[in-house]
Amino acid sequence: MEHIHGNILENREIASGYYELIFRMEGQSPLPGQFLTLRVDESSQPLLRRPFAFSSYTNEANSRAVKAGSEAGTAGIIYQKRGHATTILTGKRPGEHLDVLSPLGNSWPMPRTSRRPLLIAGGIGMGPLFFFARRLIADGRNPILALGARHAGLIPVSSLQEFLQPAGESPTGNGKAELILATDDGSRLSDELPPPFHGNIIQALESRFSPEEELEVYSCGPHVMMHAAVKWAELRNAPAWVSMEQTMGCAVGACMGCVVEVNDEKRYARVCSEGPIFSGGYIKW
Amino acid sequence: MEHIHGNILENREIASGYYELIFRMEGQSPLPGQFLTLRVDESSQPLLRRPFAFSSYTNEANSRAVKAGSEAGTAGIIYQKRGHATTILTGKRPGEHLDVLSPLGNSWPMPRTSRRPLLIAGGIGMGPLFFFARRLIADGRNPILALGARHAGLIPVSSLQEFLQPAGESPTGNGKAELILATDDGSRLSDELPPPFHGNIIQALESRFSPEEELEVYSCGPHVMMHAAVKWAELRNAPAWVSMEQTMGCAVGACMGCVVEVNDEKRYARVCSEGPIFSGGYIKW
Amino acid sequence: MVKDLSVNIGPLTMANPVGVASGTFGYGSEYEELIEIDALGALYTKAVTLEPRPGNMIPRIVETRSGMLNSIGLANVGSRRFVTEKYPGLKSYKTSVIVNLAGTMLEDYLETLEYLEEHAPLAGYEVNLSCPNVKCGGMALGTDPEQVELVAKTLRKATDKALIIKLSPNVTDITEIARAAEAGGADAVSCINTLVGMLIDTRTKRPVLASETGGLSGPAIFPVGLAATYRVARAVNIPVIGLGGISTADEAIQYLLAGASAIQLGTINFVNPDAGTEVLEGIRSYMEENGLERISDFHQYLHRKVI
Amino acid sequence: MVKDLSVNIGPLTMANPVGVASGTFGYGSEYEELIEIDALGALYTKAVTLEPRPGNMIPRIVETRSGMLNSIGLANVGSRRFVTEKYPGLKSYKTSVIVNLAGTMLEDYLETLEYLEEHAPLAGYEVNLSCPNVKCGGMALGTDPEQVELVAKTLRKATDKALIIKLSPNVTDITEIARAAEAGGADAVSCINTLVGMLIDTRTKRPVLASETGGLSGPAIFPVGLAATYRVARAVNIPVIGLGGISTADEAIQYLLAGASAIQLGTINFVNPDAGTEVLEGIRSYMEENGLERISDFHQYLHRKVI
Ligand SMILES: Cc1cc2nc3c(=O)[nH]c(=O)nc-3n(C[C@H](O)[C@H](O)[C@H](O)COP(=O)(O)OP(=O)(O)OC[C@H]3O[C@@H](n4cnc5c(N)ncnc54)[C@H](O)[C@@H]3O)c2cc1C
Ligand SMILES: Cc1cc2nc3c(=O)[nH]c(=O)nc-3n(C[C@H](O)[C@H](O)[C@H](O)COP(=O)(O)OP(=O)(O)OC[C@H]3O[C@@H](n4cnc5c(N)ncnc54)[C@H](O)[C@@H]3O)c2cc1C
Ligand SMILES: Cc1cc2nc3c(=O)[nH]c(=O)nc-3n(C[C@H](O)[C@H](O)[C@H](O)COP(=O)(O)O)c2cc1C
Ligand SMILES: Cc1cc2nc3c(=O)[nH]c(=O)nc-3n(C[C@H](O)[C@H](O)[C@H](O)COP(=O)(O)O)c2cc1C
Ligand code: FES
Ligand code: FES
Repeated sequence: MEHIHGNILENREIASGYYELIFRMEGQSPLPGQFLTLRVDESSQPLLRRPFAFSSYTNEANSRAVKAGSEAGTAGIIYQKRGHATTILTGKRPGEHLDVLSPLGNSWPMPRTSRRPLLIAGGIGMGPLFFFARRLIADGRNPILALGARHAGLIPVSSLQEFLQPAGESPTGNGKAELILATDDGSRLSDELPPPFHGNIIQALESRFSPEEELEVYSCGPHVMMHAAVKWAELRNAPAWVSMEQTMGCAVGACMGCVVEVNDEKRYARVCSEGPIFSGGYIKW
Repeated sequence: MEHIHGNILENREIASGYYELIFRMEGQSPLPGQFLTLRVDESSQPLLRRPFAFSSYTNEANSRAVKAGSEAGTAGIIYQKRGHATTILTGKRPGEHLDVLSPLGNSWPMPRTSRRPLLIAGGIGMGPLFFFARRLIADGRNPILALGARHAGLIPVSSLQEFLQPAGESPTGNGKAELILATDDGSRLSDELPPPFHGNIIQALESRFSPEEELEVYSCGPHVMMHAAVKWAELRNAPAWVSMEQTMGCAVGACMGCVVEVNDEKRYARVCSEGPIFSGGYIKW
Repeated sequence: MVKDLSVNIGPLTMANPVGVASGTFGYGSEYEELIEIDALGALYTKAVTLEPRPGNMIPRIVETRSGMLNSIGLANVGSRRFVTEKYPGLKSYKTSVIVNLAGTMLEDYLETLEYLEEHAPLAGYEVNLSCPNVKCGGMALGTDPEQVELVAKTLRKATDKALIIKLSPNVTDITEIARAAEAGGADAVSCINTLVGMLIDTRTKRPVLASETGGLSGPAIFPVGLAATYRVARAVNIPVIGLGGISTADEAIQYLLAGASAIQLGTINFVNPDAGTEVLEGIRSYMEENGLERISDFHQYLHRKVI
Repeated sequence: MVKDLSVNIGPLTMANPVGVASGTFGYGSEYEELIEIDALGALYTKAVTLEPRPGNMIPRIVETRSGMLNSIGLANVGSRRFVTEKYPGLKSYKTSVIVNLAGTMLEDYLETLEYLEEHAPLAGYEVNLSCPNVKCGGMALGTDPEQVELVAKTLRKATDKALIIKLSPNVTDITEIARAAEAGGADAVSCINTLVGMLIDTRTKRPVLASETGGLSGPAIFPVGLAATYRVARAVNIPVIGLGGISTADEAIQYLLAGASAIQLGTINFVNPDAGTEVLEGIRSYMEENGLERISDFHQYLHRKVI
């Protein structure tokens, strides 16, 4: 955990209302699932730092390969324009300074070898699962990346393309992930991508997987989606992991502000320092 | 008085820490000495609108001639980077929107025909006196423009150049003003400009004017400078006008926040609506 | 469908819940070129005192983080010149004009009110017992429940017009003061006035304001005003007029949900003179989207007794 | 030339005037990777209660204009686990560690203090009588001068360590409470704790915080904390520890000029973990530029009695 400078390389809209911010930062390497906090402005309005999950990290510029454990490098987040702070963020230009606290929180646990990793993302949950998918591919783990959105415009087509190429052909050399897409309104994406399921992402999974398939489920996105993912996994006796979201004060475990209710005698766990990733069954939904 | 949109055309540094902001605005024409207020940011920090005097106004784009009374047009302010709001202002780019309340306050009274107008400016007092100088030149009134600064770097050479050309040769067709410059440290400017007096601007005037010369004095700048200008004018029995500065709340005369002490039974007068321009003798210095 | 935006404050019906707060809107005329005054539900004048007051020494205003401090000190032309200079303009408005009353002792308030009843009858009075700027004056009066009840009772006898007591947040229990105002016969309470605050200039090593401390207003105090309104609205059975830090329609709606029957916009008028119009428009749309027919419908959600 | 940055609080000497406020810095360990804890003058722990407390329901935090509301609700591991889990780390710091005490009744405070005196002796205690989050608990205790004096007296008998009473701003006259703390034998008072505030979600039509109201902190309340400190520093003859909304060295210096002998940084730690170091550096430079040799030299300008 360090308080460091970032230097913006790129900041562009990758889907309707979704942006990818790429920057260089010195310091410790984040793992997939970990997050940073940004102070988007020197003024006191907005006041608090804002948390965002890493969507990529590498120490080779121009490559998105995952080299966790490497020293310094190029990092990325995918963020949605929501309120005051994220609106300010959309105005940042290459060359500008970023005030970064990183890396924070825990990371996605690696899947048991007997199980195939299924990554279920919705909305701003994309970032940490893209990062994890690359890591899994690099480790030869053959992940399934499932992404749901209200309509096709909210899906970042260019970001998904890197997951389509088989190893060797992919620019990062990482090779393929299986993609499952769903749009609530059935709207379709570019022809390069698999046709989306018409409905929500959990329904899409129902029709794709036989009950025998051994999966380990990782989910990040809207609360209801994660809850549905956990219930679906439980029915299949699959381990499930979720990345929780909660308004944060300190982001380092000091203020007890970011807690979620858990099935434990202590009742509450801090998202920032005990999470953001929790076993699905530990959360009191 | 109107609450209107401005559209930024230009925003550049014209001397060390001094910027000229040029923008188009619809609405009523300001007179020399009047001011506007800007809301520099939608956020509540900084909160209050900031007042700035007009440094130019015209309805013919690309010309700085004074056409008071014209409908819509191109306006300018000269501002100094001081604190939070003016720092934000320096970051504004052509094409960006300005939130403007204008025109506010009273304007410089025209000099008596028997008297030659002497305009004494210091620092951020430049703007309203440049505007007034152009107006006087256009009216054939042969003004003297006196400008003092701590050192030469604080004097906007390019802005002064338009006052050097005789009528006919000047791009605005406005012709000459007599320039008197002073730098506290004696530092010198470009050769095109008259050599500055080494000392403060009031001392520079002492050495320039014989006691007989009939002047009408207009002053805008630091409090101490204006006070010295008024005292100097009183000694010569010359009428003197000053433009006062005070932190503002409403800028429309409603809050009683911006008052200065005056020689009057009511004790206080509002800078925003009864001023900003007052007779030098009316102010309790 | 929005059926009715009007609000009753005792004998008075305001056309809509959006008012502009005392001291931030002068006497209306200052804003006439900028907005349509008659679109406002109510206009609360700058404080009027019996005798003219020059106000406090300068500087009187300074900005703070998302707020400002003022120590205007009740600067006003006094009741007599109010009648000759301000009343003619004010009585021409269709909006409900409420005269903000200030003074040092109970007698001042009474005398001013009686004088205005006779010479400048308007829609009602808002009694400022809480201005923190006048030493040993308003402050003490507004913090003691017994005194507040006495003031309300005394003024109540002298007028049939709307009588509103304005509450200070600088007290241990604001609900106690509100109940005293109600017991004294006030038609409504308005809350809140400014918080006591201060800035020091580290260059001069002196307080920035000539009066040392001043009144804090603006967005910074929004959560404080809202909490006070929420608590007061549960403590009394008269309407509550909420204010403190409102700058958007969403924030005005928060006050209405908290139990306010009307709101006032203060400092934001300085920043955005169109705030009144925008807030009223925002309230109207919210009501349409949420199927609220009248202002009292806001009170069903957080269990404010409907008045 | 700066000769001495140290500050005496009763029997305790803090190495410098910059502390980090209770509830915003955990138990130090959370910030160990980010800053050098030992550079701080003092560290005030999260409130410790006799028994563990899970804290309030969620959500507990929401941002406001230049501020934030919290209703953590004294979530802490309780005195016994404090001794086993937190004390070992805390006692290893060179900085003065002050335990923030909370409870519901006088007996809770006394029992907790006695337990810690025996099992976890640190530099002193800060008594939080003012947390507005625990219903019918701390609140009442901290707003009644007689109760405050009794608490101070009772705890004074139980410890020779530094005893600090933390004052709530949610009172009519904070100087009265400060004098009661002094009369009861406190070594110092710290002021201020958070202001009562609230936000409402207009979408759900419910208060944003599960506890409805919460405590307002951060830059928004700076002028309120400074005014309180200024007034309290003129009312008592014990040191005042100023806090509330400080985010820069300039603001910390304003508190020292107002009469504070030391300051605490709260919410700003969340925004800028280096604030402590930066503020201390800024105080040092200011002292050098202004020829101040020791912290008490700040008090000459606004006539705080030098203690
Ligand atoms: C561990 C974690 C990882 C996250 N990762 C991402 C990410 O990769 N991409 C992304 O777009 N967003 C992410 N978020 C959410 C992101 O922090 C919020 O969208 C952002 O703070 C909104 O700020 P704002 O000022 O634009 O919006 P606001 O106007 O503040 O609020 C808009 C919405 O965001 C919520 N919000 C506000 N402040 C916070 C806060 N401090 N923490 C959490 N939620 C808040 C509000 O409740 C509201 O619903 C993450 C949050 C957490 C806790
Ligand atoms: C009628 C009038 C005309 C002005 N014309 C010009 C001009 O043409 N060019 C120019 O550069 N400046 C002008 N000013 C001053 C300008 O308003 C301030 O420099 C500006 O408000 C500073 O804002 P800030 O946030 O950058 O600085 P801050 O951090 O707010 O303060 C920096 C300094 O500016 C002063 N200041 C802050 N707020 C105000 C305010 N609302 N009104 C006045 N002073 C304030 C402070 O006392 C401080 O000394 C004028 C002021 C008035 C009253
Ligand atoms: C410059 C100024 C002057 C004020 N004068 C008065 C006054 O004369 N009488 C009064 O009752 N309140 C006065 N107030 C308080 C406001 O009416 C209002 O209660 C307070 O500002 C909180 O609202 P706001 O945060 O929306 O500004 C004044 C406020 C300001 C900012
Ligand atoms: C998240 C949070 C938790 C807090 N917990 C405590 C506490 O346990 N005990 C206490 O005395 N004060 C507590 N406070 C109050 C602070 O110590 C401080 O008095 C207040 O925040 C004002 O300072 P600031 O504006 O610098 O934050 C807490 C404040 C915050 C923001
Ligand atoms: S944000 Fe402070 S404990 Fe998590
Ligand atoms: S700024 Fe309000 S009266 Fe001048």
